[in-house]
Amino acid sequence: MSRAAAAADWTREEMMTIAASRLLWNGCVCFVGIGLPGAACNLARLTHAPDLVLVYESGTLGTKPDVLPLSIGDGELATTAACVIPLPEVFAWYLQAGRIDVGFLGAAQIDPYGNLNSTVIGPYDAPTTRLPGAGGATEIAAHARRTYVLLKASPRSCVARLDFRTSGCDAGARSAGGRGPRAVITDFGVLTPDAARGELMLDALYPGATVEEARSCVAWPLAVAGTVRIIDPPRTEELAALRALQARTRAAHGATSAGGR
Amino acid sequence: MSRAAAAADWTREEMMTIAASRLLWNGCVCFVGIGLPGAACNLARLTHAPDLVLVYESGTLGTKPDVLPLSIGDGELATTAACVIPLPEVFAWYLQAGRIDVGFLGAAQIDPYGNLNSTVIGPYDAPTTRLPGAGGATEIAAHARRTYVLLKASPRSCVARLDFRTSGCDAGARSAGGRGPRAVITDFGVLTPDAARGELMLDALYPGATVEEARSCVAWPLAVAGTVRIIDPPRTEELAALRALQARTRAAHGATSAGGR
Amino acid sequence: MPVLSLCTAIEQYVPDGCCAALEGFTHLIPFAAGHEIIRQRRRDLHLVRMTPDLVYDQMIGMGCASRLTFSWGGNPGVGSLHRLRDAVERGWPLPLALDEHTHAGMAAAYAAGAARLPFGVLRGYVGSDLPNVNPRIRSVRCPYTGESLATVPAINPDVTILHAQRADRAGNVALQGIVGAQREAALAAKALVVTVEEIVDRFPPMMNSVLLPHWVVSAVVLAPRGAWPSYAHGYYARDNAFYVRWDAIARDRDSFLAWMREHVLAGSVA
Amino acid sequence: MPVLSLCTAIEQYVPDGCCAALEGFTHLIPFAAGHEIIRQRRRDLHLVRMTPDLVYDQMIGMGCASRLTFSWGGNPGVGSLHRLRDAVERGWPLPLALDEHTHAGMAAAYAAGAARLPFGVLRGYVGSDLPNVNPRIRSVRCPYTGESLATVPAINPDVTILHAQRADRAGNVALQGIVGAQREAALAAKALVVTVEEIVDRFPPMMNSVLLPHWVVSAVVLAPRGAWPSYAHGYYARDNAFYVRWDAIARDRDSFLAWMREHVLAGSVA
Repeated sequence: MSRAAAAADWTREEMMTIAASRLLWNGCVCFVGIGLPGAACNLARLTHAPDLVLVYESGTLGTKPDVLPLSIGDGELATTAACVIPLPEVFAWYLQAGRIDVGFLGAAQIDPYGNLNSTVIGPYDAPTTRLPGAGGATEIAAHARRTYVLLKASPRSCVARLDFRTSGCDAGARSAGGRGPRAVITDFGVLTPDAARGELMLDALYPGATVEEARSCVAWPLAVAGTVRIIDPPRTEELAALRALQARTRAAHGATSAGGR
Repeated sequence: MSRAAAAADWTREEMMTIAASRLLWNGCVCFVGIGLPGAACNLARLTHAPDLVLVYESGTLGTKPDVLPLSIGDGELATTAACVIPLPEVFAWYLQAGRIDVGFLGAAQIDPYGNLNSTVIGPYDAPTTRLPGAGGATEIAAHARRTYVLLKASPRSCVARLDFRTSGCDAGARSAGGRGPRAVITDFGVLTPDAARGELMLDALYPGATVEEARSCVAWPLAVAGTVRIIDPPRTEELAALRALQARTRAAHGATSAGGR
Repeated sequence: MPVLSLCTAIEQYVPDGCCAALEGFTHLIPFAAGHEIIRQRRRDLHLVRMTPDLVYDQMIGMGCASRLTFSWGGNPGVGSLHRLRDAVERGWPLPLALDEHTHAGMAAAYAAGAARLPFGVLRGYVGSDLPNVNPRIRSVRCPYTGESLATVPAINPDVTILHAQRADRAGNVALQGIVGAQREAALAAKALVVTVEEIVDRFPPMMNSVLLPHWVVSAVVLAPRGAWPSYAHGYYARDNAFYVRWDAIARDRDSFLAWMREHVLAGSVA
Repeated sequence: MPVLSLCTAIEQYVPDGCCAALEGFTHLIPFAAGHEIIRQRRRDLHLVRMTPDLVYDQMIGMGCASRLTFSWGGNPGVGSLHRLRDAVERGWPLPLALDEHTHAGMAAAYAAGAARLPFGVLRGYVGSDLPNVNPRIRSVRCPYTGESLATVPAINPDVTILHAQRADRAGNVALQGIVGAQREAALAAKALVVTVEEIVDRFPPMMNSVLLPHWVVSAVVLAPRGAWPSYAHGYYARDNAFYVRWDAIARDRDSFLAWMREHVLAGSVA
């Protein structure tokens, strides 16, 4: 086993990506979005889970991209896919049919039960901020066998009450009988639902993060697990694989696009 | 224009096939079955309608077979198709969506309104003869813009009342608002529905056939049009093209299979 | 995804009484698998297939089935399936219950099954007596236009068996040519067994080709010529002459049984 | 099937007030056609598209649209569509009514449209507020299980516009790579216009490739690089840098208008 990287050697965003990648197992079938979830899934594939199966909603099944796509339908995904199928089949025959093990979600807002908003800030008919909307999120939340949320936490994103519920992850909403996200991976650590009510509580912190920091990032009174785990810091090979992936990505997309989210 | 073949030169089955082929126009999109309809459509394609589009329910769009297939899914159809699509798409996106100009039907029984039986002779639960069943026929009758029936007439096949209605072609049953088959091409001539009630009446005879013969082949009191047309006999090039097609087919399938229906 | 022998795959995935769909529309019909089911003397199967073809004529004639879901039961281009007829008309060797549909209805039922929806919708069965004899054909009212549309219950076989040209070591399965409702039947099933002409180390990326990914495949079986007398595009042609010959073989119970004993029960297919 | 100039095709098939779907999921987005719609100053369009992308940001910002049916309205991998946001948040240049769905809902609506069914069924919108703001999302009861499933009304655009790699002289259109919901959107439409990179004399038989047959195609338009800044697999790559640059261009009304004047209204696309 390789040693852990020194604390100064990694950023919180890298830790987030690595923490998410560790949740994936070899052979699992992941419904992947762009941004951090894509980085986490591809990192897992390049490290401990070489046979992880990546499914993008663009219809690319079993892709093995060498660089991270900027969009969910980049040519890289099609070229390296086992096959490319029509989008309606992805949603009906794979996601809805329960053939996806893990779905990742992001959002502008999350509530204490893991419900998500990526639609609007403010009233729907007169929003202060119009967000992109649901895309695949509503059905990922309902039909993936398990879901994880990746999100940078702040009192604006972790709210007691959503402006709009794009994805309902609470009890009763999931066809699989689940209870919403298995975990919310933030930039300070990981929240998981408590067994009784499904309310998110602080389960684990990254090295260097504190309970106080976590509480300051969440606009509801955050419950804390009896024992808060400290997550293993990035291992050198995780960090090396992630940084090499990101360097290849920057080189492929050009300097300007590296500024994109 | 070529001359007509002499009467002794052709069989009634050839005349039937040729009469059916003449109903097709260049560019029309035909949903084709095996047997006589396949021969008629391919003959049209090889003579006056080179751009006729053949669609088989096996998903082969725009096929140009050199020989007639024995089955609806012969390799010849796939190899010469513009493309091959899944069968559910043929039925939902092409037939049901109204993208088929002409559908051909056959049957064991037809009634005076063009309803067809290809399911059972006798009661459904205790049939004296179990027939193959509907296949594509029910939805061809409902959704093709026009349908033609090809059938060898006899008092057993042209009946006052069907044992079972596989395809309902009478008024009200068709989504396109039609009234059942535009014509029934038999081995004595052609029946067409009367304008008032949609009842099939004798419209045209092949050279050499008579009204008495027609009446003897139909188990209901057959109405006869005021003027019964005499259909032009096969032209030499029609007959030559049909026979060449059938010779190629016999050679391709082997002597035994030529005995097939 | 394991590679199994045909014997083991059938033992494991086709128990007595299960619902099995052996699909393939004229092309890629899994005859070898059907013959193994016969050799293992399966009973009380609910067989599902749009076009029963010779393989179901054989299974029905050998007493494997108690129920058939289908939409067209003939010998394509030749005539009747005599063993199917004998079962329906005279209950030999056993009575056979029928769930009868149209092709469009079966296609919608498989597609619903693949999507794990409980029913499929179509403008179908219009003007037909089929809904009178199949109470599972029902209707639903459109919540927008108010019109009534036909419904069929989803088909979700316990096992779907396909024949395909190739699998790779990972268990991805590639089909080429006429695909019928094979993908829908495959994805609708609780388990999917695929017999193949060849197993290759790995496929190149196949883009828009027809592929069933390894994680929906339960088992792969190497069975060269496993679709004979139907065909495998790129490997061998349909044996049209055999389809014609079958008419005479199957017309008579004794000649049928003799053929099955010689060519199937003895373990080698002519 | 005629080959038309882009100008003629848009004049003929995209009248003011019509319902138009320019589809293509990240790949093969018909930008050239969208720009021509802008140049012809169409008004009051009902635009339909799963992912509005930059092409709808441009059309909305230029005042072509009064209604948008969509399921995800962002700049992929970059952030917001600022012109879409300006229309929704501040009604500039015109208010924009929204029919908002999820991807799964839009896919089902296109598929229903292609099949000429009045509605699509899905297990969708579960636990979401979307049905509260879109009254066209309804439900139907399964006639077998009694459970309630979500429905969407079929989408049948007056015209669907696609970009594809190739057409042949007969008007068959071949697509390669990511196909999104293009086939469904194409077959759902009353008219189908396809811009292409190339027109070739004839295709070889294409078996299981993605093909739209000539008899469903209303018009073909030769428009090389007509998908830029999106991409055409086998011809040119996605201009990711432009997608990033668009964020700055579109953030401000004046810089947006200046760019459109220079690059679209002047008739040449940078």
